Amino acid sequence: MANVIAAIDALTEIILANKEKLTELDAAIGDADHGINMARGFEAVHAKLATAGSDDIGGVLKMSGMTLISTVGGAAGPLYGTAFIRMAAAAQGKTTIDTETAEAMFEAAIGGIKERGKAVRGEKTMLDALEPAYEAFSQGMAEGEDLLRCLELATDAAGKGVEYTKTIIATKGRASYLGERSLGHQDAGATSTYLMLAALTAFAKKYSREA
Amino acid sequence: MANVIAAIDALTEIILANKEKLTELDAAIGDADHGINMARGFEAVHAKLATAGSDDIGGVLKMSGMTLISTVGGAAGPLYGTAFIRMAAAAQGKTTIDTETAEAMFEAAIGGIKERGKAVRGEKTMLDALEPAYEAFSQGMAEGEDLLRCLELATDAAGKGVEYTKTIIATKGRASYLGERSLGHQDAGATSTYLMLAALTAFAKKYSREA
Amino acid sequence: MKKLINNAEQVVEEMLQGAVLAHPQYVKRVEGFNVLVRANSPVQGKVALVSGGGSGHEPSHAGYVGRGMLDGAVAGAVFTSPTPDQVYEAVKAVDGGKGVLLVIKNYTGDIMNFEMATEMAEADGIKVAKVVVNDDVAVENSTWTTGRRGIAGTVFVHKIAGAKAETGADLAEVQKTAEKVIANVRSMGMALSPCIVPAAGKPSFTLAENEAEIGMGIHGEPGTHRETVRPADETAEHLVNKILADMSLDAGDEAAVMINGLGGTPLMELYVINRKVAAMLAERNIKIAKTYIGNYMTSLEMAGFSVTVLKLDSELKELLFAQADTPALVQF
Amino acid sequence: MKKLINNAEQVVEEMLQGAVLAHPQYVKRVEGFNVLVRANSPVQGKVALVSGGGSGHEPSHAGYVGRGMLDGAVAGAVFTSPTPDQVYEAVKAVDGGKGVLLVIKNYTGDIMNFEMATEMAEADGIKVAKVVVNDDVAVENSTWTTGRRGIAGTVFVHKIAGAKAETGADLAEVQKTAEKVIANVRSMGMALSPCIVPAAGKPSFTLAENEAEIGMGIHGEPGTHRETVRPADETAEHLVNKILADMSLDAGDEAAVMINGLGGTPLMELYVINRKVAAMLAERNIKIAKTYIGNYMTSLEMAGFSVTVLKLDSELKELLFAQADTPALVQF
Ligand SMILES: Nc1ncnc2c1ncn2[C@@H]1O[C@H](COP(=O)(O)OP(=O)(O)O)[C@@H](O)[C@H]1O
Ligand SMILES: Nc1ncnc2c1ncn2[C@@H]1O[C@H](COP(=O)(O)OP(=O)(O)O)[C@@H](O)[C@H]1O
Ligand SMILES: [Mg+2]
Ligand SMILES: [Mg+2]
Ligand SMILES: [Mg+2]
Ligand SMILES: [Mg+2]
Repeated sequence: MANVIAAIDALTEIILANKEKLTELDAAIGDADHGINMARGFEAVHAKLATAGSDDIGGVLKMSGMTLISTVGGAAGPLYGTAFIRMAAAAQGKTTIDTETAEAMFEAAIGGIKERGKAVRGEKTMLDALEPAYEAFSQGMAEGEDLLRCLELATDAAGKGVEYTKTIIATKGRASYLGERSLGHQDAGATSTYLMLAALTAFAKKYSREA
Repeated sequence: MANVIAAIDALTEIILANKEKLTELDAAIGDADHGINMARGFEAVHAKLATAGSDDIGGVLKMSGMTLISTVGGAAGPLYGTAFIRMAAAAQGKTTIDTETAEAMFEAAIGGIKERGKAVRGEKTMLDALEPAYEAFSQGMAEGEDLLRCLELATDAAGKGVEYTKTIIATKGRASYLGERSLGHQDAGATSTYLMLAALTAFAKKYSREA
Repeated sequence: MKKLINNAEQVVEEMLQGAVLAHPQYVKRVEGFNVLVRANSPVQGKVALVSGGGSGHEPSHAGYVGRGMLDGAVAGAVFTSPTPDQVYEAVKAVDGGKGVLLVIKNYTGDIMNFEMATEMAEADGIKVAKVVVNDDVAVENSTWTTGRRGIAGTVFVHKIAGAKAETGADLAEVQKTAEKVIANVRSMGMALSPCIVPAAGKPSFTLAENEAEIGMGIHGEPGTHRETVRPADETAEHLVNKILADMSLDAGDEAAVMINGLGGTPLMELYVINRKVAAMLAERNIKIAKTYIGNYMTSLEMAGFSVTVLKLDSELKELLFAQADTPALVQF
Repeated sequence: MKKLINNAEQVVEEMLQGAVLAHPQYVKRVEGFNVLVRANSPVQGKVALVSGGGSGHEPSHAGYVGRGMLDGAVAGAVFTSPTPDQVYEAVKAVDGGKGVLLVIKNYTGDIMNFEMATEMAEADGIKVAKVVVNDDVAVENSTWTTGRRGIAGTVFVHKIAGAKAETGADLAEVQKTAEKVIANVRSMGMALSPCIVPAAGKPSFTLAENEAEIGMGIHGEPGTHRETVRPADETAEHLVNKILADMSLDAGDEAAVMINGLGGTPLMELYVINRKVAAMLAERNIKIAKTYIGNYMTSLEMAGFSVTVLKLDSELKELLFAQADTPALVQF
């Protein structure tokens, strides 16, 4: 359990470290709050988990999701919050996360985000990082890679997805109002997704070394 | 008659040429409108005299004063307007202005300004240019100087008065709210008074050469 | 960043405290939440209206809480949609048994958060309906975007649907009236200067000394294009033409107009703009039944304005002219 | 200079046209003059109130023309006292036979121009009385100045003397009430940024990125001193302390408060300021009967605010709470 909490703390850390960067990305084609919102949310999650730890992975994820929903606001709050709650459901009753569980959680998260946000890949949103990441993860699994390697593949794919968002016009979220003017800019939400995957991968690497 | 109108046009010219400078002086310790106000007023006077010339010096001056009162606004409008109207009374019925008439006009103008503005010399106002100018004019007269020379003396004295305003604290007008902070700054109204005297002197000089 | 604040993190909290202290006759706080509701909430026997959104648009939305307009307003972080739990608290606090209409501006975040709140309230058995305001014609209507943004036209929705609710109409009727306003209201804005989100500490964009951003939203997000600042009349003309091109307002029709300041623009300039807007409508023989001019839906300290035109029929006109008594809009 | 205007020379004229177009139910123009009077002027059987001053303080003063407040407002050039002939026209247009009270802010220019107008009107047999508002405590009261400036407290004079006039009181009584307001009202302001007189085209002073000007007037004229921008609470504290030191407001007394924006400051920040102001009065056990918060007496696009405190007795309170129906202040 401590590990899930530590993993989420790793997310908090990377979000706080990139608060300004995410806000700047959002300023260019949005409303300059993505980093601020995410930081507020993860600080709240961190505080919550510090005082009221839950007894299973599902519980921790659900509590985190609920906290994100009630503290982040904007578009990212419901989307990431829903993702966490869906991941909680997928991890229900688990005490460790194996590759299969991770894949199921990944899939659940994407499903939640798509349902809430009514977006598909290619609209310059977090999905442009998350979906390729998921696909790379699945393919890695199919090729028999371990969880850490699958996560590395996912993170790489998310990073490419972030780059890809620069090349497309936004058709969902606030940047969509800009039309052509959104070209050349990197999506803030895709970036935060990438950063969290990277942090998770780094955490898994460190953890697997320690274990 | 044409000469009085031409003289007033000379005032208009110098005010318009110094519109920005007077406004800047007023910006430092006032409200940044003296040049704008005076320019608006003298443009109106010019237009008025161009269409409705009067038949004596008094009439021209009175019309000018009334126009200044109804177009300048602020502190300078009533003060200069009153000065012109008082000068009109002093020049009533005259067709040329000799030194005695000029002195009477000068005195009347100062009386009007003091009555309206309830200020005395030394309060960092137009009076700090006008009163020394009047005294120099009178002294020149007492010493037997001609009108042009008296005007030259008056203008010199007004110039010194302008310099003097830099050394004193304002106790009347908008600059008085600044207290000590008004020190070192030159009074806008004293400056416009000096400029008009200078223009009048230049006009008299040109006129006396032409005559 | 020069602001009259104490702390960027606390600015919404302190603003809400200051608002309750300023307007105790109108509003009270829902303890523990960033929600202001009418001092006498819940009002029984009347559909309640709840609106909200990110902060920074003051007096929107708490300024419109009072008789004849809203029952509750939810304040998110600056320019950030409020969270579902906050909206849910507002709904619970104002429901007088006839249900609650949510007035939402068309932003992804607002819609998702208000929808989640709706799910929560409905689970409690509260009747909830919603309308989505999308009056901004700056953004071309196309299948490529999430639709148009909601901006100052929202205030007309508050006013008219609020008046309808006071008549005792039921939830479906109030919703229908709100939708009629939305169908008939169009806006467009522009900015001369950006604004600074307190927590960000710097402007979200910069404009050169002679540049204007046309088609601005109200969150400091960029507009449709930039241009050299033009005379007020030309600017007004551009906006009004875009607005009129998008609505069927014919000679003889009646309209309400709002000249909305974005926060940093003096009323003097709004009057200069109104002169041209009124002239353009008069030319087209469109009667202006009522003009609202001032800061209604702002964007912090941004200099700029928006124009809103609402086409009136007899129902909308009567409700627009109905009494209102709120901190920011009082009408006999 | 970035402004929504067409032409610096025409800005007052165009503003007045825009105002009449926006508020035909409230005001009409005295043809050929920069004077707006009530749409139903002259109102018979009632003392009339006329105020005015330089333009650039909108909604002052034309925004307060209407039932319960002013009868006429005279607009000078930007920040420049109006000329006597303009004031005279206003007086003639509003006199309903019971005389006219002139509400003048304490500036040399205003006083001289209004006095000359008084002489003109009296020559016509119109009864004219005047009061001079001097609420700004920033400028130390001393024999060395022309006295204190009149700033936002003027709006309380309009409101209360206007309400008194509606009761049918005679000219001397209305004047006496106005003087009571003046005796009991104190204000002080500060600015975060300067403003630009359109015809001047550049700011009348400049402030560094971290500087504030304390004790600002409302004409872009410098204040009493400069300092590094402080947190809102400290700034509010400084102003309120100066105000309270100058009035005898004791525990148990009642007061009205105005948190006035200078034109470029968002309402959000005014609420943050109000939070502190209200707390300071509460600490001293002074009851706030009513708070006005918003842009009442502005200085073009200047960022900053002023605080006004008015000590109430039962007469002033009743008149403050009386109805008003004007473009900028409506009160049930
Ligand atoms: N409909 C959507 N589906 C998925 N992701 C979205 C959607 N709309 C916006 N996003 C993501 O949310 C990010 C913006 O988040 P944030 O700035 O916190 O919210 P807001 O846009 O409300 O200010 C975008 O960069 C984008 O990645
Ligand atoms: N009481 C007074 N008596 C004489 N001159 C005065 C008085 N008050 C102000 N002035 C003069 O008027 C000038 C300011 O004029 P102006 O800027 O046009 O008016 P305002 O101060 O109303 O903006 C000052 O520089 C000063 O010379
Ligand atoms: Mg954002
Ligand atoms: Mg001046
Ligand atoms: Mg946002
Ligand atoms: Mg002036």
